[in-house]
This record gives sequence, C-alpha cells and structure tokens, in this order.
Amino acid sequence: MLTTRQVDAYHALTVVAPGIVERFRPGHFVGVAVGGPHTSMLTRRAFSIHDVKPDYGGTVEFVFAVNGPGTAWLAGRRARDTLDLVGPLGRPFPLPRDPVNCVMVGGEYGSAMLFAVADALQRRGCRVDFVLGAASADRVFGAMRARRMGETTTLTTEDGSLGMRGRVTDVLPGVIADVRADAVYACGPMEMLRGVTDVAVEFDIPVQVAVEERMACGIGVCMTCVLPVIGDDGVTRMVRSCVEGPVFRGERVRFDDVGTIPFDALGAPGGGSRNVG
Amino acid sequence: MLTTRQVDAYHALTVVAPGIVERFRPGHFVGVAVGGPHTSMLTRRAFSIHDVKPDYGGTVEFVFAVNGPGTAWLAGRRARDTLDLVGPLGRPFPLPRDPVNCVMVGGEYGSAMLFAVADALQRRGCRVDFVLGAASADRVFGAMRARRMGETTTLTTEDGSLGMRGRVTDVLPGVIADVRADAVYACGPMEMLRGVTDVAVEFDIPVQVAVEERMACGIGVCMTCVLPVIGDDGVTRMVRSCVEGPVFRGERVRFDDVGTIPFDALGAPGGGSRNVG
Amino acid sequence: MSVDMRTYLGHVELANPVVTAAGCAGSGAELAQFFDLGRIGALTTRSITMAPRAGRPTPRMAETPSGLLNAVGLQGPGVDAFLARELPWLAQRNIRTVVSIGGGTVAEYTALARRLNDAPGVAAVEVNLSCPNIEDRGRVFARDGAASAEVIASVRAVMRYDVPVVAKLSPDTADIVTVARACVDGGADALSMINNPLGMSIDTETMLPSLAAGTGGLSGPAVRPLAVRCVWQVRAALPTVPIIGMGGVLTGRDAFEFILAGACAVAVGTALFHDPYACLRVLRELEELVAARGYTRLADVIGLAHRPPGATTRHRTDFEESPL
Amino acid sequence: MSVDMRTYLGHVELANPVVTAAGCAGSGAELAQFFDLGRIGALTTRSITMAPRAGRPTPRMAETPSGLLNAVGLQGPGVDAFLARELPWLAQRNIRTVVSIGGGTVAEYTALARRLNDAPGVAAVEVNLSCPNIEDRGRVFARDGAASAEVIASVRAVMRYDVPVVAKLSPDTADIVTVARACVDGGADALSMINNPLGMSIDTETMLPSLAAGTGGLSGPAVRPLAVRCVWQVRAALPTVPIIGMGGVLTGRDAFEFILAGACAVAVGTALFHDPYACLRVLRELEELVAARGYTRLADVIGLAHRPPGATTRHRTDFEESPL
Ligand SMILES: Cc1cc2nc3c(=O)[nH]c(=O)nc-3n(C[C@H](O)[C@H](O)[C@H](O)COP(=O)(O)OP(=O)(O)OC[C@H]3O[C@@H](n4cnc5c(N)ncnc54)[C@H](O)[C@@H]3O)c2cc1C
Ligand SMILES: Cc1cc2nc3c(=O)[nH]c(=O)nc-3n(C[C@H](O)[C@H](O)[C@H](O)COP(=O)(O)OP(=O)(O)OC[C@H]3O[C@@H](n4cnc5c(N)ncnc54)[C@H](O)[C@@H]3O)c2cc1C
Ligand SMILES: Cc1cc2nc3c(=O)[nH]c(=O)nc-3n(C[C@H](O)[C@H](O)[C@H](O)COP(=O)(O)O)c2cc1C
Ligand SMILES: Cc1cc2nc3c(=O)[nH]c(=O)nc-3n(C[C@H](O)[C@H](O)[C@H](O)COP(=O)(O)O)c2cc1C
Ligand code: FES
Ligand code: FES
Repeated sequence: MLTTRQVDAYHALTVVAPGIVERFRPGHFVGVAVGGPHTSMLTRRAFSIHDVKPDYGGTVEFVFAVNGPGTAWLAGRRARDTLDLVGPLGRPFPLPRDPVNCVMVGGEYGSAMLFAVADALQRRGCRVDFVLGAASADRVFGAMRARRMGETTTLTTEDGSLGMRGRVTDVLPGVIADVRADAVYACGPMEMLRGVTDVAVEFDIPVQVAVEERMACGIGVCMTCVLPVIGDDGVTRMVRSCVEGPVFRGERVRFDDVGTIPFDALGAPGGGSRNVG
Repeated sequence: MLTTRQVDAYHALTVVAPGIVERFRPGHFVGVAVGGPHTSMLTRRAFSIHDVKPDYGGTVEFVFAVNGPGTAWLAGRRARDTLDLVGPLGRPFPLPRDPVNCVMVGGEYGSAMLFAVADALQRRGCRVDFVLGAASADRVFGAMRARRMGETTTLTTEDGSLGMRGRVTDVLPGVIADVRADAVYACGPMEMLRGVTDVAVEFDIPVQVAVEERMACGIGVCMTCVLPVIGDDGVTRMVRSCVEGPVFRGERVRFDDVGTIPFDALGAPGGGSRNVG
Repeated sequence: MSVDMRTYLGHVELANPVVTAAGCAGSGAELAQFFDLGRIGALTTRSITMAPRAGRPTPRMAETPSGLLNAVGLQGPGVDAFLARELPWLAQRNIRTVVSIGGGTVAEYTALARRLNDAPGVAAVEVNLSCPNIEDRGRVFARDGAASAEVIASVRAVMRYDVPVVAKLSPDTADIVTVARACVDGGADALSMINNPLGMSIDTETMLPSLAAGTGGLSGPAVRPLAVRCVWQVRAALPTVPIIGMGGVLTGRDAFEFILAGACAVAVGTALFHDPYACLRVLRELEELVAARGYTRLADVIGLAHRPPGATTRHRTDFEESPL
Repeated sequence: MSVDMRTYLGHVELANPVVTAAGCAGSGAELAQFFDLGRIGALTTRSITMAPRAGRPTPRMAETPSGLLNAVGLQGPGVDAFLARELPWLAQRNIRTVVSIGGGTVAEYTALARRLNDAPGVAAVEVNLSCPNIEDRGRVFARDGAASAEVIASVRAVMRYDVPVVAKLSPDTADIVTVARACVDGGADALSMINNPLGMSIDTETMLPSLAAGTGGLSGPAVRPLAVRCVWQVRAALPTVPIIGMGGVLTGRDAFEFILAGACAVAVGTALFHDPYACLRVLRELEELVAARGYTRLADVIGLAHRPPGATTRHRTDFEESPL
C-alpha cells in the first residue's frame, strides 16, 4: 500500500496494483481482504475504483466510509502497510460512441467512481455535468473535482449544509432539461438509483446505474449478490450484480422488487420448496 | 507497548504495565491477547515475566520463541503498538528464609524467568549458580546475564555449539556437588524438569520447577491446564498449573504420568463414564 | 436513561440477564478476585457429579478458528465436597447460583437433585443433558427427546417446587425443537442452550488428534450462529418458555443477538477465559444498546426479532411506565 | 520429492484430492478465468434441480466469526439448461465433474439421476441430502438415516453402474454414523461431508434476522472442527468407504487435517470466495506437507490419525515403491 488520506467523512487508500490498473475500465471495483492474517472476517469487501494512476507501475485509489468492522480495520491502515486486493471486478460502464451530453449523478461515496467515467466520456468529446448529493456537506464526495471537470455541478444535501436542500432527484429534472442530457450515469444508494431511473425514464433517456448488493465473492460463484433484472427477452431473472453488474441499464432493474423474488421471475417458487443450500 | 528486540532465536517485548509490575513476584506469568481486534485466535498466550523495570510507571518484559500463529503475530509487533495483557498470574517461586546456595537451571526460553528469581535470592544473601541449556547456541537464553549474576555458569547445548555438548542434567550433578547446593530452581521443557527433579531427589535437596501446560484461561476457571501432583496428604490430584502452579515442588509432580489420569488419582475413572463437557 | 434489566427464570428473578456458563467460572472464587459476583444475574457452577472426577487426560484444549475445543471431562470434587465447601462459599456472599448437574444415568441425576434439595442458596438447577447415558451405549441424553425428558421429569419430581429446573440442550440433534418440547413436557421450567457441539482438530505435526480425548466440545464465537438459530427455533415453537442463551458471547452486541432471538438471559463462557471481566462488560454494553434503541425494559426486547419484517417496533418510551 | 497425489472415489480415479465444493464454483466458467480447472481433482457443480430456481430473496449472506451464513436456496437454471449448456462446456474441456443433485422428493432425485445417465462427462453424482422433504413436512432428508437411504437407493438403482453415487451428509443430525451407514447400506459408493449446519445471525441495528430467509447454512473455518469430527467418526465406523471431506478448508494444512482424519478427497468451498486460486494453492501446500513428512503417496496418509498414539508412522520411503 502506498498512501492513506482522509477526505471529509471518507477515507481514501491508494494501493500499488499494476495488474489491476492494466485492465481497469471505469465502473470496475476491487475486492479487498480485511483483518490481516488469522482474521475472523472471511469475505472481501467491495469498493469501487475511484482513480488509477501510472505511478509505481500503477496505483488504484478507492474511497470508503467506515461502516462496520471491516472498513474500521481498513481505516486503521498506515502508509506502507500491504493490502490484499482482487480485481478489477465487475462489468464497467458502457460508453456511448457519439459525443453526447451526459449527467453524472452521485450519492454519498457513490460519486467516487464517477470521475473515471466522466474522464472517459470527455475524452470521447461528451459534455459532462454533475449532480452530487448526500445527507450532509461532509458526506458529499468530490465536489471540488466535479466543479473542475463538469460544465456545471449541482450539489444537494438533505440538511442543506451544502448546495440545495433536498435530494439529487429534486434537482435532476432541471439539470437534464437545462443541459439537454442524452444519458445519465448514476451511482449511490439503491433508493437514489431508483429515483434517478424514474427521472430518466420520464425524460426517455438511457440511464446506467451501478448498484450495490451484499457480496460474498465478487467473482460470480456464490450467488449471494442477486437482484431482479429484466432481460432482453422480457423475462425477469435473479442476476448477479458482481459479474453481470454492478452496472445495469436502470430501467431493467426492478428496484421495487429488490430484496424479493418477484413471482414472475424465472424459477420463482411455485411448489414452495425451500432449501438450506 | 514500548520496545521490541530480538535476542538470538528469541523475541523480547517490553510493555508498560504498572498494574502488573506492582504485584509482580518472580515466577509470575502474563496472559497476552494475540491477533488484534476481530482475530480468530480466542485464547491468551502465556509468557513468563522475564524482567520488570520502574520506567514509565512500570514495564514488563517477556521473551518468546515463534511457535505458531499467535507468537508469529507477536513477533510482528512494532514499537508503540499496544498489547493487551492480563497479570500477574500464577503462584510465584517460594524463596528460602536463609541464605542458602541455589542452582538455577534453565532450558531454552525457560531461562528467562530465572533472573528475577536469582535477583531475589541474591538479595536474601543466597549464592546463585546457573546451568543453562538448549538445543543450540542461539537458543540458550541469557548466558551473558547468567555470567554476570552467577558465581558460576555452566552452559550446555545438544549440538555442542556452546558450552558442553549434552543436556543440563548431564552437568547438574557436578554443579550441585561443587557448589554444595541447598536448592534447585528450574524452568524449561517438561522432559528437562523431570530430569532435574530426578537429580535433585538423588541429592536429597528441594527442587522448585515451573511447568508449562496448555492453558485456555490462565486464571483457574477452565480446568484445561491440569497435571497430576501429589498433595500433602499423599493423594494425587489433577491440579491446575495456572493457579496452583506453574511453580511446584518437583518431587510432587508425577512427570511420568503427565498427559494421563493416573489410576490412583482422586476421581480417576472407574465406572468408565465419559463426558463431553 | 437507565434500563430495567431484571429478568425471570420461572418465578426466580435475576437482577440482570448476564450469567456465567456452566464449567466456565470455576468455583466462583477465582472470578471473585476480578469482580463482585453479586453484580451479575447469576453464577452457574460447573456440572456437579456424584463422585469426584479427575476428568480427561491433557491436552484438554485446542484453539480452532474463532473457537475453542475442550475435553475437560467434568473434572470436579463431587457433590459432597461441593455442598460442603463451594456452595456455602457462594451462599454466604449472596451470589445467585444456578447449580449444574451431570450424570450417567437417570438415577444419578435424580440422586443429585435430591442432594441439592435441602441446600440453601440454589437459585435454579441446570441439568446438563450432554452426558453419555451409560445405560444406552454412551449415547448422549441431549440427542434425543425421550431420554432428555426422562431425566428432566425425574429431577423435577424430586426438586423443591420453588427451584426452577432448567434443561440444557445440545445442538447435536436432528431437531432441537423436538428435544426442547419433550423437556418442557417433562417438566422443565426453562431451557438453556447451547452446550458445546462435538468437534475435533488434528495436529498436522504429530498427525494425531490435538486433544488426548480425540473429540471435544466446541465453544466460542464460531458456534454462535448455531446457538442463535437454536434459540430462535425454540422461541418460535415455545414462546412462553424462558430460555438462557449461550454460545460465543464476547460482547454486549452478541448478548443482544440472543435476547432478540428470544433468550431472557445470556450466559458468558469462553469469553471469560480471555477477559475475566467479560460479564460486567457484556452487561454494560448490552444495557447501552438497549437504551440506545429507546427501550427502558429488557423485557420489551426479548424475542423482538420474531416480529414480521415490516412491523414497527414499539418503543417503551412511548408509553407510561406501569409499575411492575 | 514429488508425491503421488492420485486418489479414488470408488473406481473413479482423480488426479489429486482437491475438488470444489458444491455450489461454490458457479458453472465452472467463472473460475476458469483464474486457473485451469483441469488441474484440480474435480469440479463439483451446484446442486442441480429439475426446474429452474430463482432461489431465496436477498440478503442471502452474512458474515459471522470465521464463518459465513448463506441462504441462496439452490438458485440455478434447472437440469435442462444444465445439460444443454453447463455440462457440455465442462465436458469439452475434459474437466472431471461431480454433478450435485437436489430434490424435494425421492422421485425428483430419481428423475434427476435418470436425466444424468446418458450425459457424457459425469464423473460422479453427489446427492445433496440437505434438502427439505416436501412429503415429510419439510424435514431435511439428511437428518435421518432412513430418509437418506431411500433417496440414495433410488438414485443408485437408476444410475449407470460405473458412475459412483456420493451421499452428501449434514452434521445436523443426532448421529452422523447412523446416517452414513444407512446411506452405504442403501448403495452409496462414497460419502461427502459436511454440508452446512443451519445457523442464524441477527442484525442488532434493525433488530431483525440478517438473512431474508431467517436461517442459513454456516460454512467456513468456524465449522471445520465439526466437519473433521464427522469425517473422523465415519472413517472409524466405515473404514473402507471413500470420504470427501469439507468444511472450512482455507489452506493445505486444513486439507491435511481432513486427509489425516480419513478423507480421500477434500473440497474447497467458502475459501474460493476469498481466493479464486484457493484450490491450486491448497493442493500445492498439501503436497508439500505430505512430502515434508516423508511420504511419497497420498494414499499412505489417509486416515493416519486413527493409529494409536504410540504407534510409529510408517514412512513409505522406507519401502520399495510397488507399481500401482
Ligand atoms: C460493487 C460495490 C462497490 C462498493 N463501493 C464502495 C465504495 O466505493 N466505498 C464504500 O465506502 N463502500 C462501497 N461499497 C460498500 C462496501 O462494500 C461496504 O461498506 C463494506 O463491505 C462494509 O464492510 P464492513 O466490514 O465495514 O461492514 P459489515 O456490515 O460488518 O460487513 C459484513 C459483510 O457484509 C458485506 N456488506 C456490508 N455492507 C455492504 C454493502 N453496503 N455492500 C456490499 N456488501 C456489504 C461486507 O462485504 C461483509 O461481507 C461497495 C459495495 C459494492 C457491492
Ligand atoms: C506458564 C507458561 C509460561 C510460558 N512462558 C513462555 C515464555 O516465557 N516464552 C515462550 O516462548 N513461551 C512460553 N510459554 C509457551 C507459550 O505460551 C506458547 O509458545 C504459546 O502459547 C504458543 O502460541 P502460538 O499461537 O504461537 O502456538 P499455537 O500452537 O498455535 O497455540 C495454540 C494454542 O495452544 C496453546 N499453546 C501452544 N503451545 C503451548 C505451550 N507450550 N504452552 C502453553 N500453551 C501452549 C496456546 O496458548 C494457544 O491457546 C509459556 C507457557 C506457559 C503455560
Ligand atoms: C472449558 C469448558 C467447560 C465446560 N463445562 C461445562 C459443564 O461442566 N457443564 C455444562 O453444562 N457445560 C459446560 N460447558 C459448556 C458451556 O457452559 C457453554 O454451554 C458453551 O461453552 C457455550 O458458551 P461459550 O461459547 O460462551 O463458551 C463448558 C465449556 C467450556 C469451554
Ligand atoms: C454459497 C454456498 C452455496 C452452496 N451451495 C451448495 C449446493 O448447491 N449444494 C450442496 O450440496 N452444498 C452447497 N454448499 C455447501 C458446500 O458445498 C460445503 O459443503 C460447505 O460450504 C462447507 O465447505 P466450506 O466451508 O469450504 O464452504 C454451499 C455453500 C455455500 C457457502
Ligand atoms: S458476489 Fe458472489 S456471485 Fe456475486
Ligand atoms: S488455564 Fe484455565 S484453569 Fe488453568
């Protein structure tokens, strides 16, 4: 590991990981082992890649909030400690071929992964505008960077401590209309993604969301990270957010049914059989 | 924690622990938590106290060999890390009232605890001689200090890389005879303690041994650290080495029967009942 | 905000729900050097047997990931010495004492219960059913509802009416609810779970079992998910029976897990080996957690995790306190 | 010194004893991105069911101390899609495949076995007995010897003679040996253990179960002592029956523990979630440990911990190698 820094409510860790940088595309995440040798914490923690840099053969930066014992342990790491990463994982954001207008919507630490996307979009000649929100000012991540990169940047906080009081979905329709957006990219809490998707659907523009589900493996083998997504054939399947996501077309995700098995999903229980395995 | 140092095959950790120093008497040990928060290692590791100093309100030093995951973790600690200690634990060495001649016999890291005993003995006017042994030169602990403190110091190694080739029990009879020893104090592997006891019994002088048994608690509540010891009433009981020991009169310990329940021990199985608990 | 932590094992009131687990608190005197035993809900003794027992050979313990294997084999002084020395010591200090008993036959359990009947200072009797039944090829009583119920019924029959009989169950059975129900039908006033499931580890250096006894009981946080599940299942099936939950409680959070699953008291065992003060720390942490969620009585959170997911939790602060 | 790591499930030879655990290796294609699946002993599929299954709602996983709770609910594409896509993919690559099957009735297991009969590339069939028996109030087959044996006998009866039938057992039973013996009497060629014991955890923030399904299966190092004990007990009772050991294997040392207890093959499950390369690492570490102890054949260390404590271990290097 290289450096650690604290950004408002968040911690940022930069790790030398050339193998990951080589294959990185915006939207990827990493699986980070926590707790050190002989830890009682078995599963890797998933973090979106915030930034990659060419230094030291290639470094990866991720940003996180302390949430439980694993992230608390990570927050205690010091410069020059080593960290065990697997990645890059997940399906990255699809990028448009044409130079279109894109709105980047980020909630809480979800903003962190959007800058690499915005960068790639700008290199393709896209216009990029930001809408970032959080509960309070110290939880809005990347406002400065957004202001530097975006044509416009709109901030919201629920307590009004920064930008507009409210949620990103309160201001998003205005931004989409103002900038004549062609597409929306969003990352943040599920509730926000649902709202953002609704707005985009209303404007009839495509929306790409990066979702967050509890993951035990991150590589597609454990089947714990599923959510109901409608396929090209119109059939809802419980798909793995780690390998078939975390990026999905927003309107394909059945946000209302997350945490359930919709009755019309492929293989939904009919006979009522129930299994341990 | 204050400082760490490496002494030949051993690591030594010095920890600020005024509460332990206050009550310390030679022969005491400490229970050290290993692995940090959320470790999978539940039990404390037992280490004899090598030294206490008045610095910083009171420091405790213990010496250890890397043996498994817990000691490996300890060996990785750095200056200014903190350590979680419970102590002082165990029954210390009884000291003679009169200024008698004492031979201190130490095997491997077992020597470490003897210097505090020797110090206390010397302050009572006792003559102290050392016999220290180990498999090889780098595993003999405290030879220099023994040379400084003891009237004589005899070293043995099994590979002959330091002192006499052989075991402490090979040279002990000679030393006892030479110095007209009145008592023996010993700490080291069980096999050595058995041999030392045999020698002392032959010379008909008292021998105090500090034993080592696997301990889950160190405070007398788990009953895992027992060994067969003959009581004043002549009855063998399975006694706890953590609170009734680790120091015992050598001739009371049934070394040949360690790891068994002697048929004549109090409560030895007769009816053949067997329990999980 | 302080929380009313009182709880009940049948008619016996405990000042708070934190007790020691059987066999993990020595005779009491060892822990008393670290804290005042009067401040915990109760002390549970090791399982007392009729005759003195030397227990199993060493090594008796091995560490496993987040767990501990032990094969102590109920080493203890026997009931006579217990009644002569250990129980009076506890009684003199007004330490609420749950006496655990273990036997190899129904008759032995019954005889033990009889011996305890006149002894002062027995708050409850916990029947350790994880003992091998000598009359049934050493099959552990707790495996099986009928064998467990027979022991409980006999103990209940001889025990004074005002001393609750607690059946201590093991997860090593096909269906914990069946065994629990059999025990309650047999007269158990309360249930305690879980005793150690049987485990084993092998020393890959010597290429032999780590424990002299081969197998041993597994305790510690590793078994907590099994224990919480057992408490949950039994609470769902028998909602009115008091349950003492145990297995891997290290913190107040862990204790709270058992309370939410339906336990009215929580025992601390292996944690004492690491932290002699564990009981008081767990109690303090538990009280803080309950208070932080807006409750003023422990009784109001017992089994709360059984409410349907959508249901709102009733915060007792919303109501007038009724005098109990 | 290289070690002959070959091992046998009945008449089926595996190049080495390290296999993946059912339900922990996806369809194979996911892991194939990390290493060549042809280098492990075998890949075990998730439990295949007749119909496609969407599984259980999320959250499906929760971490516990040194363990993992999961309630996936056998999500999978159903046997038709499995035979049409997943099995051929594996067969084309010559990956030794153990197909796990799960059902709610004896008839369903039997129908699955029939479907697998003509499929090429089935090295063995593993019968996941930890499924609820719809015809017996949802009681899990594996709890009970008779129910397990009935499933095994039916599967054995329809399955091609040269495909071994492996019965996968659960520790959630009163006596694993009784169930194991019943399965062998019913025709099982090998046994595999352990499937996940049932566990639970409660989220003390929401004060509700962590898993949407309430309870879930516990895996990882926390259960290893239970698993080693099961393997040990079954090996002692049925020394000639091949056993696939599993439960919490993270390293070669852990795998060696199972081999010494009597397993002839070892499955890696939860460890794959942490380290996609775990199988090859475990294999390498295991080979090194066996070699370091002076053995040249894995076969010579299987069950070695059952020798009496005093007995000297026979190092195969002391003997002339006999051509196998
Ligand atoms: C694709 C993806 C990208 C993510 N990116 C970020 C990021 O950039 N910054 C950030 O702060 N967080 C991110 N998260 C959430 C992050 O993984 C969790 O905060 C973290 O795992 C919590 O670990 P813990 O030990 O602190 O908490 P605990 O609650 O103790 O974790 C216990 C278990 O639950 C899992 N878990 C708990 N919360 C979550 C969650 N929200 N999502 C997934 N698994 C969870 C953990 O992985 C672990 O296995 C991301 C999650 C996913 C799935
Ligand atoms: C009273 C006493 C004093 C000791 N003093 C010292 C000392 O001064 N220096 C030193 O190097 N070692 C000493 N030991 C031994 C030391 O406790 C073990 O080396 C250490 O516990 C090994 O831990 P581990 O995690 O490295 O090994 P592991 O083998 O992984 O330990 C696993 C478990 O077994 C126990 N254990 C393993 N070996 C021993 C052992 N030999 N004695 C007791 N418990 C053991 C551990 O405590 C732990 O619970 C002493 C032991 C006792 C009982
Ligand atoms: C060393 C040790 C000794 C035990 N002795 C007994 C006993 O005598 N009687 C009994 O019913 N349970 C006994 N148990 C089981 C505990 O009371 C408790 O049920 C179990 O260990 C789970 O709790 P824990 O994980 O907090 O230790 C013992 C456990 C340990 C670790
Ligand atoms: C996420 C997950 C899914 C599983 N699915 C199955 C399954 O489909 N069929 C089965 O027999 N066992 C299943 N198991 C059990 C494993 O095959 C294995 O028996 C158990 O997890 C113990 O091994 P481990 O600790 O190495 O994971 C599953 C386990 C996990 C963790
Ligand atoms: S996290 Fe394991 S399949 Fe997605
Ligand atoms: S180590 Fe627990 S009683 Fe001695």
